[in-house]
Amino acid sequence: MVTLFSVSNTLSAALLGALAHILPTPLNGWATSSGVVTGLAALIFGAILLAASMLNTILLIWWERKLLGRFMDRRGAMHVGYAGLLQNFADGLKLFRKDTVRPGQADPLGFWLSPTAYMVTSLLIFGVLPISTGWNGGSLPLTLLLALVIFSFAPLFIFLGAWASNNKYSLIGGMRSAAQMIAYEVPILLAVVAVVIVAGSFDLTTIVQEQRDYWFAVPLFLALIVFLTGMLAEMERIPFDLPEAEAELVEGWNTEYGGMLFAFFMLADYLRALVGSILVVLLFLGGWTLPSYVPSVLTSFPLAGIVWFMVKTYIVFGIFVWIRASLPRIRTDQLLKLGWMRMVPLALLSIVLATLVVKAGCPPVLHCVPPMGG
Amino acid sequence: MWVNMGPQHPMTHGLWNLRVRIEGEIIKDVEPELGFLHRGIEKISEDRHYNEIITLMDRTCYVAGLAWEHLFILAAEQALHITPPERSEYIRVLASELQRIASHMMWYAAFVQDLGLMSPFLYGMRDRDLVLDLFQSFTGGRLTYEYMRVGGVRNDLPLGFTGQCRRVLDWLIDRFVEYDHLCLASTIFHERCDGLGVLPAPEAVAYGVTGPMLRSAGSHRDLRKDRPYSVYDRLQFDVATATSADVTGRYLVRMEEMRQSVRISRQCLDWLDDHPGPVLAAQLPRWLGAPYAPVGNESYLLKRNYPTGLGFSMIEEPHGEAGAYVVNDGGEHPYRVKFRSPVLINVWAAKRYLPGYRVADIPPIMGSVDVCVGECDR
Amino acid sequence: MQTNELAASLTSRFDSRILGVDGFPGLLGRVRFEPAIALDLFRTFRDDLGFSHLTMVGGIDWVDHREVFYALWSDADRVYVMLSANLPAEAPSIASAVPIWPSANAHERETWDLVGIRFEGHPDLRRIFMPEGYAYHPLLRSFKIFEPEDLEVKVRSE
Amino acid sequence: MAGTAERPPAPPAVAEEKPFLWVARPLATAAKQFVKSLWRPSTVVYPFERLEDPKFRGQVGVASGKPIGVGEIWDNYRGVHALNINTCISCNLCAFSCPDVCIEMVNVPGGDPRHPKKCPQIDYGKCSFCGFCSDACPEGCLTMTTRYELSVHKREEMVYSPARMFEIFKSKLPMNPIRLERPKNEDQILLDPPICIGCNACARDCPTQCITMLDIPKPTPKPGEKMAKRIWKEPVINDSDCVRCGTCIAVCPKDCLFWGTRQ
Repeated sequence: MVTLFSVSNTLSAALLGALAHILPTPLNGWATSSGVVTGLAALIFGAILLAASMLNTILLIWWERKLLGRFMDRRGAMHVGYAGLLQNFADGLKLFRKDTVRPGQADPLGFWLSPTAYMVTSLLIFGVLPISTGWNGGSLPLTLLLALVIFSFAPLFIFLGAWASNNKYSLIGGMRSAAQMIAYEVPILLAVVAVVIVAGSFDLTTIVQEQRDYWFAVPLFLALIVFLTGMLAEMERIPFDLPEAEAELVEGWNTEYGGMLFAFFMLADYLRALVGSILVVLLFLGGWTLPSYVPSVLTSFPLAGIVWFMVKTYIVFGIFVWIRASLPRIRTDQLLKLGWMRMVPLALLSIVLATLVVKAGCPPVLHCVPPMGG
Repeated sequence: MWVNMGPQHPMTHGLWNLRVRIEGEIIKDVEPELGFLHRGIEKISEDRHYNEIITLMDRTCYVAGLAWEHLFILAAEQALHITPPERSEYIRVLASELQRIASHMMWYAAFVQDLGLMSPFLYGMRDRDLVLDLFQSFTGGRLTYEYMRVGGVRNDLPLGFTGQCRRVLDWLIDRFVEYDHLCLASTIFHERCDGLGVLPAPEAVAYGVTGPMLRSAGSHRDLRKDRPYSVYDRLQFDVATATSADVTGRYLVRMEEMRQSVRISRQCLDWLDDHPGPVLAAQLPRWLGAPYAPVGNESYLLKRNYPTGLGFSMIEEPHGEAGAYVVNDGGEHPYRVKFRSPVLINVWAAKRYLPGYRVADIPPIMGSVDVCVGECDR
Repeated sequence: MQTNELAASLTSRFDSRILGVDGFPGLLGRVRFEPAIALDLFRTFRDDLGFSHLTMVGGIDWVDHREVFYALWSDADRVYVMLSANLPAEAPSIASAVPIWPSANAHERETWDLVGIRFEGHPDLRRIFMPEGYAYHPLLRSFKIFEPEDLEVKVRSE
Repeated sequence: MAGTAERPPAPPAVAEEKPFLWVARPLATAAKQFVKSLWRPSTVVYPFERLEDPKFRGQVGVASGKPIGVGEIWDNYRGVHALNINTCISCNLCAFSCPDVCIEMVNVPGGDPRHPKKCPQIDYGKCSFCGFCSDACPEGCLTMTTRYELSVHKREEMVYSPARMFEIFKSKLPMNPIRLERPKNEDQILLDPPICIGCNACARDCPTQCITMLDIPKPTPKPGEKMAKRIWKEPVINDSDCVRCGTCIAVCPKDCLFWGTRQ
């Protein structure tokens, strides 16, 4: 079975083997020793993860631009590359060439640290997200919790950057970001608890495998709604993009950031959007598995799991885009009200449902989405 | 904490500055600062022929150029004692009402953008283009029309215009339903807009607020009904009002006004179909004539005694009640032209209707005022 | 209400300090008054005659004197009336209408800024369009519009 | 105009759309638009397609789904001017009528040395595209075309010389089809005979050559009276050819020509 680690191990061994031909005698034996091979494999593993996640993020931006364009009766990016696929690379190149300006009164440490930390924590989550069978960083018993914990670091760094940039708009945006976290974290965790109760595990791989009989989206529909809404707030997308509400706060907490620093924030935002979509797919939509009644041609080609996983992810993200295209932004106090007075009760209700599902089993009627098997 | 919202700020829709004193997110005090777009239109008008001022009127309010042309023409004709032909009056009313639709669509687009809703922005701009195409078909311009002249309008409507205009109006009526679906049928829209920026009618009158802002407070004041100019007394329409005096009320009033404008436009089109005729008055002072010719030398004016006069006109412009006061001292240029900008007064009342709300409420409230800085600063 | 009725009721109250009530097509009339009675006249118009809305305030520079005019709107009669007073060319000033109509605030600031007429009792009489500290009142006849060439010279010399 | 009638009765209250299932309606509307524009978004991909392209011509948008009413009305656009140098009579009316003073009359080849041919040169940095100049042109040689792309690198390039506008004329762009009916004004150019010295300046500079100098009888001086030094000729203006440009008034050294109505 091809796994991400076996791929990087093979690559590492091949590289070091080629290197051993060139190197003098004492060194070539060392180069092919298993420790070195494993070490390099880990590095390659990280590089592949990094490249894949970045590539996906940029693709996600393109996907959003195209979808949003059609929702708005226009075309979206279309000139650089085929159908504008390379537009975001061009944008990135432009931002890369720009000078990064720090306001004179801004605090240097916080100002530089915040985008870096924001980016790094967002990337970190990919280390624990399983993409397909075998294609994950490591199997920890608590990957779900770990992912969520890293995920919720972000407001901290947002507030740090907002505070450090010494701008009134940034400050208000940062404050809002902190306030917003209180609204959505609790319902998200409660909704996740429902999933965990049904799956019986905090391990994402296990959760996906537990969905072989039915996707959790079917019995835990309420939890899915709560989780989607919470994720929207977590990703700071319209209708919950209060921290950077551009109508009143210019650009919110990243008003003072320009050039590559802004690109960091932007990329990290979309990384988080990607993670959010992936989490929805993993927790509720059966991950990389497909219903068993689809023809096996569709599931038996190499890397089929990854392909279907990505398709699902992009569709889920499309739903986020759809919501962005049709709903206005709400206010902080209304978000808090929504979080505590609507979403928390709904999440609690879904926990009750989850226990019922565990106790009585999912009603056979809802077994409408049988898994692919294997 | 004082926050400058402007002059370069997504909320302002133009060059002006709203200074806001906030405590937490609550607004305590506001202070509008204007003048960033002051071009001295009243001063330039003193050095221009009456017809040449029309080119300035398009730039006074760049989203409602024809309405401002109409305003100035009415005052200038009164000051110069000129009566325009009937057909031109109908064309002017048609143009003003189409302009009202275009202006309100521009407002709609900007307003939903302030709420964070992006696709209706593009829908609004897209559909406004249809109206601009109509304008282009009879004025030749898409934004600066230079269409009306003292004593009539520049040219008659082109062939086939009325049919095309009717088709556009039919299409627009359907779009208004779509707009309502995107806003009024959304719970979030009501959460954002209900009860915001309340300005009850008595205070609105005291602060001089006019137009949709006043009518959203239940007032029935509409100069087209109360003091009909041009041919409005011959057209059937209703005054759109609401009772809530808040942002939602202003939204409702503007949407209904667009529907009423479509109704008025249709009546004008019917009349224009049946009544061909001249569109420019036959008897005009030489320097106002159709072939726009220079005066030659100054002594010419000394040899002719032109009547002096005062002209005062008020019209119901898309943003409110606009006024013009023209002092004609017998020269070829007006001695003094004074414009009343509705937006200036509506914005000034922000001191009354903004405090007490949140920072996040500023864009919807100021968006519902429909600020056009061009006419505000002049 | 007709123009002559207005003239009669005003003259009975203010005698000769009303300098005349002219007819004005489309309006109730044009009332010329002495600036000294401004505040009383405004109050009369708002409270007794029902002119609830101050529509327009502006000034005209007639070189030898200046004129300030007000346009009022009566919601009950649905008619406009115009008030006008002549002020001296040197240091023209008149009582502010802000206590009667709050909407006069912006109008009077604009008139002060552009025509240089001072409104006594205005809460915050600053310039509104021109920058603070600007030396001219642009709508005066003595103020000439710069030719573009002049402006270029000016910019270069700075 | 004072309103005396009773205020109209209150119109029916504005029908308010109620939310249905929180946000279901806006989501559905956006989805509808999405499906519609999947086939063909309303965008005109500007530098590659243009509204004036033949493929959009006659396609009056509403029915075709393109929300643009382009087509035959496009010709009415007021864009860059086209100048037919051959028919220009150097009457100066365009420069006089320009509210922004952006038209300057410059010499072009083709005139005689004493009476050079002048044609308008337009500074598009100042032009407001009001169309007064083409309205004023008596020969219809200065017209506005549908060309609208004006961006240049240097400010000097904004100035369009007559030759450049002649190029635009020769490119046969669609031109503004709505022509003004040009009624003759009742005002004419009149002469104050006692002041005239018969200098021929008006006849020489008249762009339409409608002024002829006719001999007038030389009066016999009374004894003791000094004879006025003058040429005993007087201009006579052929009114049907006159374009009322006022050039004769401007060049008259004695200001003996003026505007007026012949009783």
